[in-house]
Amino acid sequence: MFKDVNNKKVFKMKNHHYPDEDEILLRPIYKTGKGFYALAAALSAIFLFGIYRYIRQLIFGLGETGMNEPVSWGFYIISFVFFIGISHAGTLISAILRLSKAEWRRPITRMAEVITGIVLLIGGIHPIIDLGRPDRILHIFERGRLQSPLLWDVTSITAYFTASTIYLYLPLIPDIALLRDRGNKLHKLYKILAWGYQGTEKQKHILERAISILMVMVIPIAVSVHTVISWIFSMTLQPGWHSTIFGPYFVVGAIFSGIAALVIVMIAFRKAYHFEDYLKEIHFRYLGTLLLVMSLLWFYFTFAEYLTTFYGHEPPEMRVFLYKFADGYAPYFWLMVVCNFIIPVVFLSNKKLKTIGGVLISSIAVVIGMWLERLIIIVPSMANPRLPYPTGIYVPSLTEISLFAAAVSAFVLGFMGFSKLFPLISVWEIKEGRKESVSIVTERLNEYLPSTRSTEALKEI
Amino acid sequence: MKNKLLVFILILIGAVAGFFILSFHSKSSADNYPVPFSHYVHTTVHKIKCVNCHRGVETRELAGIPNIDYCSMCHSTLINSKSEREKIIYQLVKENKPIQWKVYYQVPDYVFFSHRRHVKLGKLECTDCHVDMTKQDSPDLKGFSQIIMPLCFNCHQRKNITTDCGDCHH
Amino acid sequence: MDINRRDFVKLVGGSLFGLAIGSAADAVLKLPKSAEPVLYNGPRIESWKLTACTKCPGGCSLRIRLIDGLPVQAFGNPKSPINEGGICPLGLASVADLYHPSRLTSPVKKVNGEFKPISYDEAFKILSDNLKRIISEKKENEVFIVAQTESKLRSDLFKKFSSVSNFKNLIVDGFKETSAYPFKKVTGEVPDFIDWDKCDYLLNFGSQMTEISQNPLYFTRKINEYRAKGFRITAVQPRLTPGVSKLDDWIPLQPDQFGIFALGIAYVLLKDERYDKNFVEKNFTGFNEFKDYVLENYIPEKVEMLTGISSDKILETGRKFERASVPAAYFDASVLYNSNGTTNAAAIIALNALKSFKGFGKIKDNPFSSGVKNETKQIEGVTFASLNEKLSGYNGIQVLIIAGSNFVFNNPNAESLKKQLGSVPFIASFSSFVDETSEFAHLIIPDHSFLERLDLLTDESMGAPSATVLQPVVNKPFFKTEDTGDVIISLMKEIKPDIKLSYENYSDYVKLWAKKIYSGKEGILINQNKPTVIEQGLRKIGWSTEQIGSFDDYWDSLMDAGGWWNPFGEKVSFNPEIKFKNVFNYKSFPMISSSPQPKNKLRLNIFRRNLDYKGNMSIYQVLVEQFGNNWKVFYKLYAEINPQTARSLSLTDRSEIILKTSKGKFPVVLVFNPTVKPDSIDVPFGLGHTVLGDTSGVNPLYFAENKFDPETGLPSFTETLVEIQGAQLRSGLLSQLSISEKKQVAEN
Amino acid sequence: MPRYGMIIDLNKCNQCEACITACKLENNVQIVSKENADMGRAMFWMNMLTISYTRNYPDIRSESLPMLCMQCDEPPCIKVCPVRATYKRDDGIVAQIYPQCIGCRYCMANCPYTVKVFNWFKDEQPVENEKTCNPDVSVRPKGVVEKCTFCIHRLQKAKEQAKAEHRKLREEDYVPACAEVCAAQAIHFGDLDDPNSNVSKAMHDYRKFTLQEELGTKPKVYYLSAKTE
Repeated sequence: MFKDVNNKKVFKMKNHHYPDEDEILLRPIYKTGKGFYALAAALSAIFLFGIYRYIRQLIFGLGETGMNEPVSWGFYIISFVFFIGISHAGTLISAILRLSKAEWRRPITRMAEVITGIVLLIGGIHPIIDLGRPDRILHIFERGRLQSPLLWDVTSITAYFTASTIYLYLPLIPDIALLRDRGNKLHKLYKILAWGYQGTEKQKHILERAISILMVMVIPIAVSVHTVISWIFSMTLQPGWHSTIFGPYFVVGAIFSGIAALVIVMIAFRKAYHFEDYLKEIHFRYLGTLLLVMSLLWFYFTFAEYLTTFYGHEPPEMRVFLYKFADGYAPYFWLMVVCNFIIPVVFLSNKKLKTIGGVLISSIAVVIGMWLERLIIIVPSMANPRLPYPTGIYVPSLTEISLFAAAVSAFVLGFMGFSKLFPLISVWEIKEGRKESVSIVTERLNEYLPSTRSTEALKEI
Repeated sequence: MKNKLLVFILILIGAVAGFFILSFHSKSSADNYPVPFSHYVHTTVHKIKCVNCHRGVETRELAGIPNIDYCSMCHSTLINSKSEREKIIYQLVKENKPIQWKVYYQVPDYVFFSHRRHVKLGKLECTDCHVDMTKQDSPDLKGFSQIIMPLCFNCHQRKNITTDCGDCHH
Repeated sequence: MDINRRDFVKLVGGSLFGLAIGSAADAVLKLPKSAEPVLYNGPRIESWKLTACTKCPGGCSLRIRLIDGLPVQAFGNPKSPINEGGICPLGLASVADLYHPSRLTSPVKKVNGEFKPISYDEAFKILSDNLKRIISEKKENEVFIVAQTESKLRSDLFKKFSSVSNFKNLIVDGFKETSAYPFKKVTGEVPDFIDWDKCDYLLNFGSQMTEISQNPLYFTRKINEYRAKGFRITAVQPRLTPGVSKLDDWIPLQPDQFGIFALGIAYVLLKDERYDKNFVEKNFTGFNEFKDYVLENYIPEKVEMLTGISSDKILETGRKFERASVPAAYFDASVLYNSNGTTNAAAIIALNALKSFKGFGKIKDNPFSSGVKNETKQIEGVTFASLNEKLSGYNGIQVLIIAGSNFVFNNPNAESLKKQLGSVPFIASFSSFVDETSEFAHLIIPDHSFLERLDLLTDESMGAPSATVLQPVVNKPFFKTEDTGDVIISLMKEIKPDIKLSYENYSDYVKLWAKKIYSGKEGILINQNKPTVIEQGLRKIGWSTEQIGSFDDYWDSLMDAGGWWNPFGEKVSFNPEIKFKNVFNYKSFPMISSSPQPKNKLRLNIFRRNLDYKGNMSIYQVLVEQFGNNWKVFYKLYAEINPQTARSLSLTDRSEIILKTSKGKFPVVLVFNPTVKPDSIDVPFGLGHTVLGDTSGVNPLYFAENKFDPETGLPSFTETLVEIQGAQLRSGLLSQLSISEKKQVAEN
Repeated sequence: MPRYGMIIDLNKCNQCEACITACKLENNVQIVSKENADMGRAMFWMNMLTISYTRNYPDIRSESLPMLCMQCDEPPCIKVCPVRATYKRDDGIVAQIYPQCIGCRYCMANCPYTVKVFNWFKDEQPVENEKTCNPDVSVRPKGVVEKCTFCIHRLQKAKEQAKAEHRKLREEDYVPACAEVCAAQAIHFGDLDDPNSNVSKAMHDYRKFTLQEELGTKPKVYYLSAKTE
């Protein structure tokens, strides 16, 4: 009765499953509360408003935005860099954690990978939103010019999207199989997606091998993506952009904001779907430590970047430098420093403050701070051209703000949609962990801990 | 299986029908022409050269379309009093009413195209770009050839003429 | 075969799909969408016509580019000796005159406060009836005519008209006429040009020669040449304008102190006894009194105290002036826009007199100098002062005729002027646009745009008489407008039927002038190359290289050439002879008591931008946009301030502030310009039209104090004190900056 | 193949801004609305850049440079264009192909001279300017980048005219609008490779400089400094 997949009668008997020890992870798929619909409606409204503004922009031109001369890049490019940065949460963190065999990763990886998938899609669309003539987008393929960093970008983001989607999908297969087997109204979908996975040893072996190949592959791709994005800026002659440090600086920033976004998502769903038993405080403590490390690393890079600029004291560079430090963008700059450095360090280096709440506060601060960092990198350099023109002004318009809001709500909506189709925490990995990890870890520890034999040997001597 | 075949046949029939219905429909749009001008009568029957009316062909960028004052040079009297078509132009000439010609062969404004360069200096025939207008008996063109970039490009490449974008676009 | 619902849908869908494909294929194979009706698909035939520009006194020759007979662009005529192919922004934009949407397309009459189009005959009848009535009532003195025209022929016609019909109140509001006023007043004669070939030192008082002057484009080139030769120019003016920026000597001085400075220089000349004694003693009386007066009152230290220019600088400039063999102290109308403009100008003329006007020249046989001179002598000299007086008086003006002048816009007193204009029983205007002044007209007979009419623009500032042909470039006028010249001639005939005129219309009148050139058989058409030195020599001894046929042939070739000039004619040095006596007797030399500037206020220095002395360029959108392009402030009034001053007031660059004068407040965008005088704030003139063209910005002149030159009635542009709202000037700041006040404090 | 270049003599230039107006009218550059101009979207292919020397008042002098596309020999803008909408021609002119441009504005970001402009809105000229449009030049659609092309349409016409008259292109045949209208005759234009051209002759001047030489863009627009000492 339970396991016969082809028996249609079983499906009509909803919610008559065998009780699972991880039932709570699957509950969101079967039960939807009123709050969910309310939130989804609100977010859809924001999203649709964004779409409306974009259609206006298509009709009337980019003049609908607040961009001008010389600030010809604004919110869209900021959002682009920001979202692509967040996308590093997933793949990179989960890949690194997997690679380093950190057992506490098990409830985290899935969410991280989902973030990557959704955010990469949103971020990748932003350059197209930013185009003056999106109808001519195919010119890039027809008459593309490989020297242009923008084209490298298209290539690397596409590669990254492909890799990360597969990387999300592969560990999802056993869970989909589980869902298929439990029976659901979307049975057909699960059947297709599960690819006939039955959990045999052979299948397991192939899956694990594929995952381990991908997780190694995905790391250089992820690093390259953000390096290439930084190159969009550092390949130009703009003061403040033309810097060799930009590649690693952007990658560090991306991981930084990625972790922060991951923490926020984890805490939000922990609260909403009652995952307290799976996402324990220890996870957040570990992630908090990681965040602290990245914060210090970010500060190091920022310090190095601006100190060299200051010492070099080139007039065009100094104009931008002063604009950030003391002039128009000083409030944003110092807010960024507070958000990205002071708050995380205060909250995460103190044991008392390093609670879930503390980690959440610092994560939110970091996400805001990293957005500000993108703003501070892009706008002041554009506003202060090399030649002594008057400083440009940039005030985002409603279109840009609503499209940013639409992007954020698309992200949340995407996540919510995902949570209604697939478990947000990898069920099979948890099960596997429960089953095997204690023994694996013991074994592993035994492997590298010095054996007691040595003391015995000493005695013998 | 049967249904699929039927659908396929219906698609075919629909396509053919659509083509003809619309082509007949657009043919009737020729009636909306201000003047049922016949290139055939002018060029083949009366042996008027292209350049006689399109006077800019060898000297200017635009070939130019003559208007009523130019038509009046011949049509101020009825040449063939039986022709219904001629009466229309005769009437227009009498009223001195400018003709709203429709322009088929146009290049966009971002293209620099000069007739003199192509016809006089490049020694091209009119028919190389335009269809053989001497056989067109009505304003509705048979076998209209669109002026698109590949048309220019192929010829330029074949004849080893500049294909630099900035030489034609601005 | 049974067909269920699903199949039916499939079938219908399939056939529709087929239809769509079929029609799409049809669309591809058929005629393009771009086959659109074109009424007149012009062959885009390009042609060029020569005409002249009337936008400033220069009278540059233009080449108008016509596409299918319609003017599209304007370029300079490279053959013209005036502009040699150059053209200014105003000239470039002026083609738009013809197509301007707010241009008047027919004569209009004011009915219930709104303009209603009427026929020309009706309009002419209203105008002539009004004038006839005035004449019959013997109220000729209550008719005022204000004519602004850059054409000497036209202004002479106006003079003729006013003398014929006894309307003696004629104000010719032209740059050249205004510039000449002090000379006429003081010496009775006006020099024609600066003798660039001889002159070796030019002390330029306030004239922005390359920007706003009699012939800006010619002067631009000439000054470049002059500087290249190594001769010196000292510019005395409040702003470091682009033309001045390259000169090695600039004396920043407000225009109201020009006279004091000029007499300070005169002091140096008199003290060093390096003036032309023979000339001075032979030609006039009262020199000794003058000498005593100057030597007593204008000691450099005292001048320094009054003007803030260090005595060393005064001495240095004075020495330069006296050592130069042919110096000239130059000024033009710009100087007169001041409450003591005429007296300042008189002082500058006196300075020239000390060196016997060596730097100036006169053309001996200028065919354009005679004209209607004798008839009009009696009416010359009527200035805005009389109009102001009359308008504010009780028995006001009966009829006001305005031709082209927009004096309301150029007037700080606009509010009351508007009220007074409202009470004038009949105002007729010949303006092409409804501007701030013709807004009050009861009748407007719009003039042709300059591309539709015929005229000769004469100029002497090159040192050679020249006439540039202004001729219609379009076949016929676009609208029901009427050449003002024709209207005036018809008016003359109408109100004085017994008068004998040798011309029927304006083109006959222009031909009359052209006949003078023809009969003189001198000079060349500008179509030809510049005369060589040999040719010039040959001409001087009586050889002629040109064959001139009948007058009609000559006229045709003049039209083709675009102008005429006579570089062979004899130039004489300017010598006003006995009329000289007024120079030093002039009683109201600039008063020594120049009041110090209050410490807490800045001086509002309203300046005219490039080539726009009328402030009418806001007709052209392209120029309005360009107005603040230098500072990237668009469609708004900007105010330039010295960064030092601004920082002391804690103001930031490009912030919007409010300026407060005694008349009210107006918003400006502050821009930092280190070349601005630290105690002043410079505001451009030209924006803020309320009815003409683009209406953005503010006219700062409306907020200027009501200060007028008592002689000419011209408003002061630089004598308003201004506060920046919300910003307190730190006391003692300006005394740090202004030497004059420092000195005063020391003396106290 | 010629290599076109320009020299602007700042000692002669008196900033009458006729070149700016001429450029604007010759190339049908859009006149944007007040609101857009206020936002800094005014479009100028030619511009004025004011530089003040920091000396004390009143010895201070200022200099305004007419700024146009420098037509670099090593243009930074073409390196970053993803679609070859901007490229350097054989005759040295950096052309911009409007129908090809996708409007990413990367070239604007990489132009160290800030001389490229973008069509933020579709073209809406005032009536009088519509009537005086130059028929030789296209009106750019919204969403593309545009810039000075040394009036390349004049070159196209001049070349054709020369060919029709069976002669070589003369120097005076092809002059951009800004150089043509300059009343001070401060702008020289011509073939830099031809030693007899006006431009080459004017090049032998110790006052010659280019903007931002240190960037290695090798501009073909040179200036002659106004500072004579």
